[in-house]
Amino acid sequence: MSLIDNTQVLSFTFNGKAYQGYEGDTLASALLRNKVRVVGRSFKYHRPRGIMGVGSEEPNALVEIHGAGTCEPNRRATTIKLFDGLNAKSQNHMGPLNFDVLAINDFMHPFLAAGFYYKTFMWPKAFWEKLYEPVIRRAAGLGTLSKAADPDSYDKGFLHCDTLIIGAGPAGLQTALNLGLAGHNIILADDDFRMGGRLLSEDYEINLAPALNWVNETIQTLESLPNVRLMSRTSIYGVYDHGIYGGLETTTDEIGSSKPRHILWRIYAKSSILAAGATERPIAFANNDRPGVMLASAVRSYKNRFDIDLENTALLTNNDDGLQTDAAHIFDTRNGSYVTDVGGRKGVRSLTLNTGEKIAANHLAVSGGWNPNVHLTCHKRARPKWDETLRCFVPDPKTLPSDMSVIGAANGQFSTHAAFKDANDVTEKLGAKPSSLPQTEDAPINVSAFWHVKGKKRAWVDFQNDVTAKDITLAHQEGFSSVEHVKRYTTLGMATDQGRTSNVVGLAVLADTTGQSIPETGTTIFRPPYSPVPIGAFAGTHRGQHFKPTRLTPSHKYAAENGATFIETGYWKRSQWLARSGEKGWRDSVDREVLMTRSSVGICDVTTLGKIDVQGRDAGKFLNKVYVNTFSTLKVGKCRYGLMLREDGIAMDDGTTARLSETHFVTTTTTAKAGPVFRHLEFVRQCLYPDMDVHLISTTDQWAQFSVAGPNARKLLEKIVDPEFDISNEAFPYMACGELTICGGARARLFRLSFSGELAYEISVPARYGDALIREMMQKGEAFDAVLYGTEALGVMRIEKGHAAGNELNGTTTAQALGLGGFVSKKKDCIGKVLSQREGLIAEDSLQMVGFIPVSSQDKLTNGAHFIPKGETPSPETDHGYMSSVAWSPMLETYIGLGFLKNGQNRLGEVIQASHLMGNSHVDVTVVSPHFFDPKGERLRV
Amino acid sequence: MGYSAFRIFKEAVTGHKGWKPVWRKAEPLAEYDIIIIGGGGHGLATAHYLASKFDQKRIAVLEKGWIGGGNVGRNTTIIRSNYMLHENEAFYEFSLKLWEGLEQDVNYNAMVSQRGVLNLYHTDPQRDAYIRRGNAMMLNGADAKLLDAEGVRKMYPFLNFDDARFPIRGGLLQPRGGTVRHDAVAWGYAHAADKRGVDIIENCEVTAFDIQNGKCTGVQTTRGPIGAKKVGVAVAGNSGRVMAMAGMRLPIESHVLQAFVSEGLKPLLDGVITYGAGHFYVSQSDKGGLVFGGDIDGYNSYAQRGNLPVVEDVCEGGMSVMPMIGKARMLRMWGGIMDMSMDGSPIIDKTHIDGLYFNGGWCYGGFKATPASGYSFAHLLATDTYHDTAKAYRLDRFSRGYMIDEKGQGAQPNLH
Amino acid sequence: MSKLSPTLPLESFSKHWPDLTVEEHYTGELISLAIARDEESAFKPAFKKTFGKAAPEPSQIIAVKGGFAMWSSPDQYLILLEGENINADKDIAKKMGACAYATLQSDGWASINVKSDTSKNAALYDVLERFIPLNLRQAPEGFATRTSAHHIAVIVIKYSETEIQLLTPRSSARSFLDALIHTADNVLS
Amino acid sequence: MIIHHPLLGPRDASEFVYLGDASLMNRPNPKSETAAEDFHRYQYLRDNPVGQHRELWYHEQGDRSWLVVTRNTLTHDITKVELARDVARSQK
Repeated sequence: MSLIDNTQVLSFTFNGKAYQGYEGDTLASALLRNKVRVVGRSFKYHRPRGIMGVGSEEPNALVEIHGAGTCEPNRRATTIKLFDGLNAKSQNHMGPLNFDVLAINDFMHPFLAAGFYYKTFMWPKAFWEKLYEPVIRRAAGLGTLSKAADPDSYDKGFLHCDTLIIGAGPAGLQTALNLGLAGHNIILADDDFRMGGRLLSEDYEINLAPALNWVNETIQTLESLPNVRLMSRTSIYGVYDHGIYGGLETTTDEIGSSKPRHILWRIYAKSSILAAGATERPIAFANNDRPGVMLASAVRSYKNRFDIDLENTALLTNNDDGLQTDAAHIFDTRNGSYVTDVGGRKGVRSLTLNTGEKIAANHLAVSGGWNPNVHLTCHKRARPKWDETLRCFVPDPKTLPSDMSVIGAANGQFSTHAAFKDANDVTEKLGAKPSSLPQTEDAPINVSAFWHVKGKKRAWVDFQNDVTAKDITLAHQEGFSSVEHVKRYTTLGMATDQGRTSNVVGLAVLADTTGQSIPETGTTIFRPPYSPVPIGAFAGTHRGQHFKPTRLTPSHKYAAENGATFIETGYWKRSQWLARSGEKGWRDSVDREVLMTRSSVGICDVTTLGKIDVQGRDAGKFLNKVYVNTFSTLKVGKCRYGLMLREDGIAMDDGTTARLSETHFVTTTTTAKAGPVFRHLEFVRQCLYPDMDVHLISTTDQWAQFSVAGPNARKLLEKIVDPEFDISNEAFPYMACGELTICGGARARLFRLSFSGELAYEISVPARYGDALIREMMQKGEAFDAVLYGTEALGVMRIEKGHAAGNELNGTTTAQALGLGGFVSKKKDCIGKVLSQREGLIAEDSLQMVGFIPVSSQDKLTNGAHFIPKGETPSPETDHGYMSSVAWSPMLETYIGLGFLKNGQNRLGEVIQASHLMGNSHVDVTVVSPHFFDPKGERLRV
Repeated sequence: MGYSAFRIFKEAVTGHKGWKPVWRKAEPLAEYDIIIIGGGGHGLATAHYLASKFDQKRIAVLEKGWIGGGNVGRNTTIIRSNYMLHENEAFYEFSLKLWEGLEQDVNYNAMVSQRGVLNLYHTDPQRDAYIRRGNAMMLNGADAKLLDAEGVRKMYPFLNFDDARFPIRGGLLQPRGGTVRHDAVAWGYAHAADKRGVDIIENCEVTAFDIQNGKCTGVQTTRGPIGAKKVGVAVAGNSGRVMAMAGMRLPIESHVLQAFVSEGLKPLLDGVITYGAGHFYVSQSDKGGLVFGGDIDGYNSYAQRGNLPVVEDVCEGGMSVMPMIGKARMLRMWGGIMDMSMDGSPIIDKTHIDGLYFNGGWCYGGFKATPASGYSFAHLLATDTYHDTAKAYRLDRFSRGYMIDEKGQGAQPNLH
Repeated sequence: MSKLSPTLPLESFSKHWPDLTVEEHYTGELISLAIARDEESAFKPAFKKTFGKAAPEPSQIIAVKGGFAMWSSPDQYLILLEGENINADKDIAKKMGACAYATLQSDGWASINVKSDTSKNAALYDVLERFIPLNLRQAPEGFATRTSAHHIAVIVIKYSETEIQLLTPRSSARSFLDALIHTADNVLS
Repeated sequence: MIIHHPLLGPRDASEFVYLGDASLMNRPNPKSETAAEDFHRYQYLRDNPVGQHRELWYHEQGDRSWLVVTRNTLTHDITKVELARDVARSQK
């Protein structure tokens, strides 16, 4: 009945040695086929370890897959589907696998008992970090993660279904058949690359024929149904709120293939059926971790599914299920016969029995009973309950998520007949008609409570983390009696297998020690993921340049053609400066852009500012609520600066608002706050003032907007704006706005606004014309030596003018601190007004924005320096504030800065020290008005 | 008998028969001088310092489950004092100093490991904010270094410098920052407090406060009434629920923060790295697991579990800054309840009820605060005055307008 | 006629696979139309008169006079008009009168059509299920809604079983398209 | 999580932005004599219940509705979703 295709030979290497396996093999089965016994080393004692299981429960056989210049560590050999060219290596050893230097730890074990490190390494004080810890760290860990970037790609996807069936064993397949034929939309997922579950590994019959026939027929039927999606090699790793399931599909184990290696599915299911089967558990006895000691079910899988005969096998079982295993010797604990010790370091050679007799054997199949795979029932904090007859935890219907059913072995229904019956029952529960019950075996397990052979030697409970029964006893002796404490103190169940084979045995040993029953002792919480998930799969394509979206401005292409260096502003890329040939550094470019703008005309793309269309009869009233100043009185055709507070009285954002008609305002936000401000405005509109007639539409991407600034700004625009529109100073004064046409009829809006302090306008056109307009303006501007300037020059000019920007609107500053207290209307309420009056926000010594100029013109200012009064030692008590913006002013030929100083507006003229302690720089600065350049604002009104 | 290398040797050769419980399983008495509600890191530290530094007697710690089962048992183990505002920086620096002597103080190896905390920056404004912050750290006697991109590359050459959406431009490094074996902090404080006679009472849930005429005289518990002269509450994520029993509403919301650990890996990452362009921070434990986290899920929750969008967000950040971690597998994800305050900073204060004291609002920064929180709370409980480094953590700061808002996000806990 | 020539956000991109085409599609003009408060009774007949039909229901797009109309948010619709008319918002506002407010949106969005070239639509949904978080396979024809994909906003319109239109903000349209093409390549090639 | 939008049906919570307790809709009267204390309570103090919680979510990647969602903070079960605008109007 084997599922091996021995006509298809697959070559692979393990630790550099070449082997052959067959299509249908896992790496584990191929290694066993080649009689490789030692495949890894344990975590702490570095004991030689072989293959113990057959699936994701495997605690020992962890290997690295190598390829494409990198490697994937910690892969269970049992879940790697063999492929031609697989290059696998063992891990966690110093020197060759068979001669691991760190195996010394095994001989040192009396000194390395649970928690030993908490009790020592404390003296001398410095030695922990300098000596002890580095040694421990070097030895720690399992596989090696390459430092090379992961070459593989990962996709994500979204699936929707009526019912997700988890596990394609007899219960899952039968349910899928039932629901599929009834027309339900279903997904059947299984982490194996073959569907069928235990039916692939046992020699059962269904309807008097080999079970495999039924499996194949069922899968064929399911494949023919359009409403059924079969997903093999898909691990359902987590259960989340409201019917969301995480699934990890593996497409290949090969590294560096061109297709995504995994697809991370987010599955939305109206209901789910857990048919995840059960996992066999070992029994703890001396040296039970030796290579060749295996789970009995795994021994049967390797024989039946993979066609491997493990020579000279003995069986230790405490239940009937184990008795299905072919064995030369059978030790049934229920008959008082069991194994007490294992001989052979790198592979079983002999077994010592409780009678004292010693027999020769090469393999020992162990069955300590079965644990239903209830993990996924617990991800939403349900707790399973102990079943005293089955001696395992089963799902507790009382705490189970209401949209989840559990069937088959996962539900403690271990026989194939019981699985089918569960499947048909759940089908009826979901309102569909079940098909007839297939005839098959219905044998009870008859498990006995035999967990642990007591003795002086170490008996392993958690194989991977090297937790022995004695460690658990010691933990209890030291007061760690809560199961959570035991887990944390001994690391039981915290290895990569998450205690799949060890949790219940560990609990049983603890229960034995405390004299409590297992249910009184408790169970630890199962948390996602059910099986480990590559971090790369969770990230998907969002890495490197694609980590976050990129937003481009309408002038991006033109700027790129003209030497722009771009800077990240949120998701936007903006021109930072545009270098011309001969310029030695960025400062040259920025200084030139400022000087050219201030002397003639400069153009800057300001599309990134948030733009919001505010329309409605109550639009003005609405804006009165959200801004500290009044907008209802703004005349049509005019703009006004506005400051917005949060309800806690702190400045949130600022911008200008233009009134295009009685019912139509256009308001702008800062680039950074466009999203949050829109959300806030919608909150005010929908939640606070739902009866106002006002509508909000974001139009940030709709309009390409350019600032045109400098003494020749109007002259340039006169060449752009169609002649029927008068934009003279008289007809279109400072703070005017209007709709007009440009370049022979193109629709545009013009706002006479200035951030630079120059005669300036902002012109906006539908974004389709953005690229054409910047080219047209730059061409027309040649007559004036017009310059395209970037965010640096923009920043210099706004600092020269003392305008607050993002650095000042940092979420902790009030209108008063920003020097904008005068804007706050006394006549009306607005968001934030009441709380802005709290004593801490209006105290005399609170921080206020002022300007700073170095006393010595050679001195450079540092943004982030703190202000310390002259002659004082820098300390928290002498800290009087901080610098928030600095720039070299090419106009004033000095560094200038904006910053916040305690009671700053009353300290103009004072010399204070700006201390950048990390840079060991302390610069004397004079406190000045923040309006460095053209303080009376004469240039912008001409 | 204390813990030492000699003791381990002796026990090893005699079969480990002499080890005694790390702390006694105490039975509650009818009355104590001081009761601490909450057997987490902060509560146990408070008890330890009350007994060892403030000479207090008759102290009990009441824990509804098992000690160290809250946030001290589920965090990303980072310690640091890299804050911008003096009200915080002074306190966290005090805490870091206490960490530096912790093991000798409590005779328990919590593996305080100062391998450096590096916050990456990616833009000029971020750099400027870090300069302001680093300077504030130094004003408070802490250590801070500003690195440029080359400086970062020297420390961690495997970070993504060349193909990044937000290129690394440098970082703010605190060499004294690092990690601590988190569970051992609870056990170490319990061990030390127990030795000084503090009763640590597990499985003892407080069900009500006894409040008469504006004075708190004790508590009702699942193990009977217990009287007390003073009651201190240090229950982190459960602050709202517990203080509601005293009729108080707090400037706190409880949120879920997820954390993650990978399978064990050979040493890869020495210190702690925080990504500045996404929500991701990471360190590697002594066992080899990458311990990492990101942002809170963002909604009120007591469920101790989170959802997928944040998991993906964190891993996207991780892959962007450390593109090799794609092949590391996430082993376990879990969620803790964060007591998110309205300005992102904690509260250690008396309440309007005489004899009732409150410690909470730790947001996701409670672990590194454990020693200073315990010390300051002990100071307040013992002397009724504020410890110097915690005097700003007052309940009335919101009504008076003295918020301590590091991020400038205002009264919205999920943004802090 | 203005001498400014318009540019499409994605420069008329198109790419073909066997049985799937992804291409930038010129949509004409997009107009947001909002109902003035307490003006529903005037809005309904005005809408009917202007567009020939009653306004669509949530999650719905319908063919109307001159193009399509979809529900976009409470009391708000998005009108997709065929042909270029830069003043379409003003024209509609005039027709609708005081009961509605119109805003020009055409330039804010890039439009991408994803369609099967034959009636076989397997490739279409195999790609989109790795891209759009909604259940498009089972959505009815005329389904339209706004969501996000790859961290970018998108309006999804299912015109028919074989044709889906994606509208995404202009500034990030290139990132959006890159992600879509990457996904399609992963699935189809 | 999935939020059943009253107009659009089930939508992934990642399309939404969370604000907090629905009491934020009840902005106090700024003209009241107790306005300072009223606003302090409104802005800063929370019930923060274990169990049923009425809270505000904004459908940012959707129709931009603010919703009042009644959700259990211990189990995350959602029992009611309303348009905040309708709730606000009915409270007036």
